[in-house]
Amino acid sequence: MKDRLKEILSSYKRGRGKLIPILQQIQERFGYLPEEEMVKVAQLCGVTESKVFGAASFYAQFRFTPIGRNRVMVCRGTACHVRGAPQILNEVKRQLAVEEGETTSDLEYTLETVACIGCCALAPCIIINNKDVHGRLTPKKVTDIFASTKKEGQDAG
Amino acid sequence: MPVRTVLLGQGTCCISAGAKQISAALREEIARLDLAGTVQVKHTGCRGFSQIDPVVIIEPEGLLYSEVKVDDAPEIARSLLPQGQPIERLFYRDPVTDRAIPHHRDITFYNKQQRTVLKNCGYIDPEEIDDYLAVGGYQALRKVLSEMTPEQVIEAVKRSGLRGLGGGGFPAGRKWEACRRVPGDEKYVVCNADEGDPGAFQDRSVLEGDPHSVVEGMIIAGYAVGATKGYVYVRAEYPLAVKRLGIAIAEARERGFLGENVLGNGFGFDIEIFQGAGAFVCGESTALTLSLEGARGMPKPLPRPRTTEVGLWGRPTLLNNVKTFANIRWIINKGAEWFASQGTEKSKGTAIFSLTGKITNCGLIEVPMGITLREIIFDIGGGVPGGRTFKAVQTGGPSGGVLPEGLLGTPIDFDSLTAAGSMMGSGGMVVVDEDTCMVDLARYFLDFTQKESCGQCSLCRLGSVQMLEILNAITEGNGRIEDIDLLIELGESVKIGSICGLGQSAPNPVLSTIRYFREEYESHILEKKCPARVCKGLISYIIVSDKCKACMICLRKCPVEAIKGGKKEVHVIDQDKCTRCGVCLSVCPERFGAVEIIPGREVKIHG
Amino acid sequence: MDKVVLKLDDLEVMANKEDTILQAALDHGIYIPHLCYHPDLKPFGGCRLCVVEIEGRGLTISCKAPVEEGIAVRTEGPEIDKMRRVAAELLIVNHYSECLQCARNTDCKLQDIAAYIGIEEGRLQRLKRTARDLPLDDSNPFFIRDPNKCVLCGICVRTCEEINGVGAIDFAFRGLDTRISTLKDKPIVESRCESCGECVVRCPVGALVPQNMRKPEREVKSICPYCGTGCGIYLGIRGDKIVSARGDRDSVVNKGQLCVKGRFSYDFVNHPDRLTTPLIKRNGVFVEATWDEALDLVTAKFKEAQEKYGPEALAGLSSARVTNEENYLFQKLLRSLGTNSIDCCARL
Amino acid sequence: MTNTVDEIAGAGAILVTGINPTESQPVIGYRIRQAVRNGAKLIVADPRRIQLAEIADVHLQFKPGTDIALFNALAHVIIKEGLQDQEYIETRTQDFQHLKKMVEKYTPDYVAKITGVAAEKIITAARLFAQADSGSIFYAMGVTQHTCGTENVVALTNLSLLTGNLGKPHAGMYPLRGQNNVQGACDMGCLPNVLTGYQPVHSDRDTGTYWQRLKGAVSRQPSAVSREEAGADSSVIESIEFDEPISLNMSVSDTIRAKFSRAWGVELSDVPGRTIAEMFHYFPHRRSRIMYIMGENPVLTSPQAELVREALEDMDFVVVQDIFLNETAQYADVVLPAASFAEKDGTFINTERRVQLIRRAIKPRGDSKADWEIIQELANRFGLNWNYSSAEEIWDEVRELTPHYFGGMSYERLDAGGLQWPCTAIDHPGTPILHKSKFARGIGQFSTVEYRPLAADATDEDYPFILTTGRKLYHYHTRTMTGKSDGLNSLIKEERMEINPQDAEGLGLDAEDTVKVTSRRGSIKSKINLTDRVPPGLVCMSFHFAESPVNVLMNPAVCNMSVASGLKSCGVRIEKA
Repeated sequence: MKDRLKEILSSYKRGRGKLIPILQQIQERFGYLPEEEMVKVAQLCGVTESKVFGAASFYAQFRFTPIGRNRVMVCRGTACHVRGAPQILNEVKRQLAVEEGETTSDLEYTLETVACIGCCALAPCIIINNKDVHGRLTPKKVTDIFASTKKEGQDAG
Repeated sequence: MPVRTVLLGQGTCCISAGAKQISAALREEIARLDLAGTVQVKHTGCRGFSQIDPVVIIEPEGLLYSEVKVDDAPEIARSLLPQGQPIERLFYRDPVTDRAIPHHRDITFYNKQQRTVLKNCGYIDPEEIDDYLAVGGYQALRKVLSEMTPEQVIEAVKRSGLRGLGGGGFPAGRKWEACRRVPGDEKYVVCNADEGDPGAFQDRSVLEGDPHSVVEGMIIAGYAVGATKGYVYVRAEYPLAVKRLGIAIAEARERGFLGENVLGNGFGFDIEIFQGAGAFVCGESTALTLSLEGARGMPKPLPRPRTTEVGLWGRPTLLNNVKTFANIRWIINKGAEWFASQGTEKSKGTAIFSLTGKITNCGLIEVPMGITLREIIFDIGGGVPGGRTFKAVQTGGPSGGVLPEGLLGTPIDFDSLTAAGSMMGSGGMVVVDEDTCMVDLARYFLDFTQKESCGQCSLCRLGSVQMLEILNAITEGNGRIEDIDLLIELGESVKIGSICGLGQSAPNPVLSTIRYFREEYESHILEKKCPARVCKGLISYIIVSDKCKACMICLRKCPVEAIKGGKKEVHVIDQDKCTRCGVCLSVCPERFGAVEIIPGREVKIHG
Repeated sequence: MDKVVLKLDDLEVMANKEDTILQAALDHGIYIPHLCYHPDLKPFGGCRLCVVEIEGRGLTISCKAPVEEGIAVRTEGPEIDKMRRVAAELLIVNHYSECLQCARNTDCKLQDIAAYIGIEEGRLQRLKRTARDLPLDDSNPFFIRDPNKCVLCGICVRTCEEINGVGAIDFAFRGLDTRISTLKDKPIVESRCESCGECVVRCPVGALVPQNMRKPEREVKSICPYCGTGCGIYLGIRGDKIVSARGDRDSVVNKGQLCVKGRFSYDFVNHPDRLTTPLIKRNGVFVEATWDEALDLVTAKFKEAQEKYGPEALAGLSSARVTNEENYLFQKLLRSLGTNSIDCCARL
Repeated sequence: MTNTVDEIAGAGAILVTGINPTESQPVIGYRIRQAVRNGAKLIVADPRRIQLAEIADVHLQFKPGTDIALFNALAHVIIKEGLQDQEYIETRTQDFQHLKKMVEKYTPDYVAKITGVAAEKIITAARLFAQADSGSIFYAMGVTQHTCGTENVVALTNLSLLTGNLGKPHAGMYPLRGQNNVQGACDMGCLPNVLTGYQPVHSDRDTGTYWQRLKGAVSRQPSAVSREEAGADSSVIESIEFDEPISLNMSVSDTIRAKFSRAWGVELSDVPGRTIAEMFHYFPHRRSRIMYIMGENPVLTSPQAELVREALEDMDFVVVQDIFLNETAQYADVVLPAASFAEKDGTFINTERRVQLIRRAIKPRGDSKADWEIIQELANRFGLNWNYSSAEEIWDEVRELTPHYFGGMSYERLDAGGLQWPCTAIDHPGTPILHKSKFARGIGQFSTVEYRPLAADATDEDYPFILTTGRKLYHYHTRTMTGKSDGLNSLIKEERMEINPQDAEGLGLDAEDTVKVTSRRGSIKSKINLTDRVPPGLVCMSFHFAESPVNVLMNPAVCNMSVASGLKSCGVRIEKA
């Protein structure tokens, strides 16, 4: 029994506990997880690179390719679904000409879906750049959103 | 002293609806009118009635203004002048009677509820510990530390009959006791706020609206089981909850509720926030601890020691849900007997649901255990809007099932819901009407679970995909009648054979829809029709010729040029070319409404 | 070692207290289908095939359930069979199906399971094929990774971690996308893989196979000729050539494990550069000679030098790579010829 | 090795120094990693960040050549904190007080300055090692192949004795052997001074011999254990537990010679023989005229290869017996084709003293023959009239003449699994752990070794880098075997000298550049590998590739005790080629 416990406890390298928070910080900074950074994290946390990648790729939050300047997340929560989220997602795809998880070639938009952003009363909704929620959408409204954001982007550029 | 308090909900949903801008405008107006001395604007968590957000409440009158816009701010400010009058046009209107209801206490959405956990959500400023203290906050902790032994605390929780509100419903007191009994000077208390269920947001609301109640519950739990360190595992997609919880923890530490010597009692406890990186399966206890340890959140197969014995870092760990911890202060303050007096024989206290979908009053509700589904949906929720017909209610999210109208008398408690083929789960409650296709709904949930499957065990990883593929085929019109039995066989095997609760419950949406809506499957397969007109492969868009004004809009917008016709020539959709993208329907001017969807694909005669 | 008695189907068996039900069953000749269990590794519990029923308690996976005194275990039954069949069928339709083209044909755990369960074509046809078409990784000169045949038993991952402590690979992604991966799914040679092949020998299916695999006709027990660890090996022989090597599981030294050299590097034995005949240098060029010519010349030269300079003129350098017997004879010869100038490279 | 490979996984603490087991003895590397997973504390003392350093509890990255100071500092901390095994010291050792006095000045702070290792790390390492239930020490060429190699080993032995780690399971000293039968070659008497089982062939009456110097070392630091661990050459008889210890006096060697003379039917010489270094580098006047080289490639493995080539060219006659026409064979007059390990029967002795059988799997290629058959044919041409018909017959003769080591090891027993010497009788189980109850001399002796700054081949303005050598996983020795594997060659195609990116930048080097590495003795070319596994100022190469024969650069200065060459480090200059 003592041996078993010893084995269980010793299999933990506690540096690993900071792995996910560190990856979150890296992603915060780079928008994605660059390979060199993952190698560094592995050394820092005392795990192998494959473990870092294995953990990172498990979680929906992490990305391995650079992200667009605007992050569009379409909610695929249940309330959104029954109120027409699939059509919304299709419309966004068509507007941006990318599939889920992809980034437009001009690096302007990255399209993602999210399990639920908890704005079920506003269903169906999308959230842009983690702050602008657009709710009670119709495909028509989606067109308007991107027409205006695209324009803003051009103005800014 | 301020004479009036303006309560402004600032939950994620409220902010999404524009609450921040309203607050700024309102404050500006109040300052302009020199009311700052008599009117206090207070930011609170969400009051739960998301449907009518943003909401402004004026106390002490208890006036409620619904769906407020920024432009309403000056008028609201003026109404607060001594000579001001309530603004009738902003009153909530009962959707059934269309009567204006000035006071929030009179709104049916609220008055059928029994709010314990949510009691202070929407009434106190979650970023001000003094607000919490003013409503009796941390009294339970003081009482526990000064009057009770850990065993007495556990005894109280046991007697209260509180069951884990994360979905499993395991008696909380027994879990605490088990964790206390395991020897070891290093133990952990973990609060599970990884609310990954699409369609549930009660944990978020509690953390945004009353974070101290969770912190207090965790500290008491730490004292009871002998832990010195707590973690809150909260979804990174909940930035506001993370922020408010962070403030609460810092404030609690400042006031001596957390730290090496809690309230000078010699008991040490501290809490750290861990942001989950997005994996539904991490709601499972072993997956969650692995995730905290920086690993893939792959649940550990049974047989294995319980988390209360071998948990985080191999140490005894008490893992409870946000709502479970939030209930603790009430049990301590009001007594286990008070708590046990609520609810049913086996399910005590209250249940919280995120009531959404095709429902008039969308929002977060807290109801006593034992209330029926019908009361929730029709009394609190106001029924299905738009004159549509209620079809089913889905509870428990991807792990739960659907219940048809015939089961609306089912009382809400852990066991009744499970017996009916659904479950309490994390508290999602999605109402669907005749426009919702049950096959598509099952497909939707499976699509979710197969994406969220950790990939570890063959049955969940491959079985859920297999079932999804079959459902895809059915919704595309390629189903075979034997597929229904195959779905049942696969579903039952996945249920028996999967490692964790996610896998074991993944087939529930399919099995329960087959159980109660088998005829919908059959019409998809045999008649090649989607009665709810949802499944693209089994519907047709048509232009009703006597409504069509031949305006050419749909004809021009159709991406595949499937619409024939011309100026003054009624438009017709070529069904062979049509991809059923729905553009024609969305562009057809509302006043014409000429485009319709009909079930089935054998519609060429309409041409 | 403490023993317990339990019932396995109708058989009463005695098992070590530490054993799992699966180990006890296998030890007693009762086959319970399994893919992700390996005796060298900690149980994983992912394949779900080894499910059994403990009477009065319900279903459990036998690779993780410890034996207990007096329990009665059923390895078959309606519920077990149904679930196990579904699990196996799901794995099969997710697996590359051309068995004859697979290096592991007839030596495959998935085939064993299919045979045990008895696959019905009609049942399989009801299911959608979910097998994928992902690129192979043949970057390593010694083995090929084929993700399309992988059953995600995790044996390779655990081997790399538990046996070798290398951790070059891990599970990555999730759901149907789950696969065994290096950092960012790069070719295995670009990882920290040490090419030891321990995962290759443990892979239950054809997802990890040696490059140019040839099955040996017979095996000969020997010792690895490389470093001083002295690992026990079995050389696989086909005709007169070494075609494979595997670790000797009975060796207390290596317990079946080997490194890249010991497992994969026997090309030198059959290499065309091997010396096959004595050579005599004539006018600065080596010329092939008979043994008699060569040995006579050596004898003559030794004698000549001994006469000219005395026995001390001769010195010998012996080898850290030949056998004890040969080293012994070497020094015996030199000492018999009157010199003690013998050394080896122990210090190099 | 005092203990077994099998015990490693259960060690409480492991000190690894001067060896890179994950590359040079990979299976032992697995065991060390396994031990760490089982909870062992791992201390790596190495100037390079070797792979094991990544999973180590402490990595003591000391400056090359400062090993003794570091080891003495560990002893200092252990004694200062009272962590030594007092009972063991009292019952099984002597001269503890001398050691205590000697290490007094090696305070962590003082040694930190010498070694560049932070004082706290030294303290942590000492505590981890001393507080564990059992502690084992792994070392090899990185410790012994120094001009002060034997002293390094003595310093390590002191640590082992201090902590009571000699003679018990999961502890002990693990000098790891690089080649499959180094141990056997030494045990079989392929050393100038001893016959099988280290039986002295002559006394030390002559001065200036290898044996004499070894004895000198023995008398200066008379720790029985340390001498045995210093390498096979110093594994003198007395260090091992025999039923009847053989003492080292003149009459004994006479008796032994007489025994062998009788058995072999020839008169044996008592003239001291030459060591390998003497054969090639020193005492040119004592050089042999005829060399018989079996299965060796000294042109690549000896330091200062130029001298070796010169010596070989200077010989009257050179015979090379090998499986390949290697670099040394180019200097031969006659080359004899030998059979490989797979083509013959016989025994090897591994690093843990285990005698194991190899078996003929295929027939010899072409006309090649097993080495023993060639030697026998040669012997018979000298009229020695040998008549062995199998390897087993030869082995039985070894057993008969070496009963204190191999007496009990019949082929029959070996066939069932290897046995560890000493195994004196047919019912003797072999000896997994040495020094279990007592040392050969009865008592373990602490010895004092002082740190001396490296004088022989220090860095200076002209030679600002320290070059050290190491092995690579994918190759073995001079690649006579591994070089024939396309697979291994594709994994590592060429030598790449490890250099810190900072240094490379200072020298203006790019990743694909070739450099010229020059020491005080010569220069070679190599590609580079930019890596922070080596600290700035240190570069590392392997001796696997004939194209980059690193030993050309090395200093043949020998350790004055064990005559191992100083192959491990020297000062070099690096330029872009």
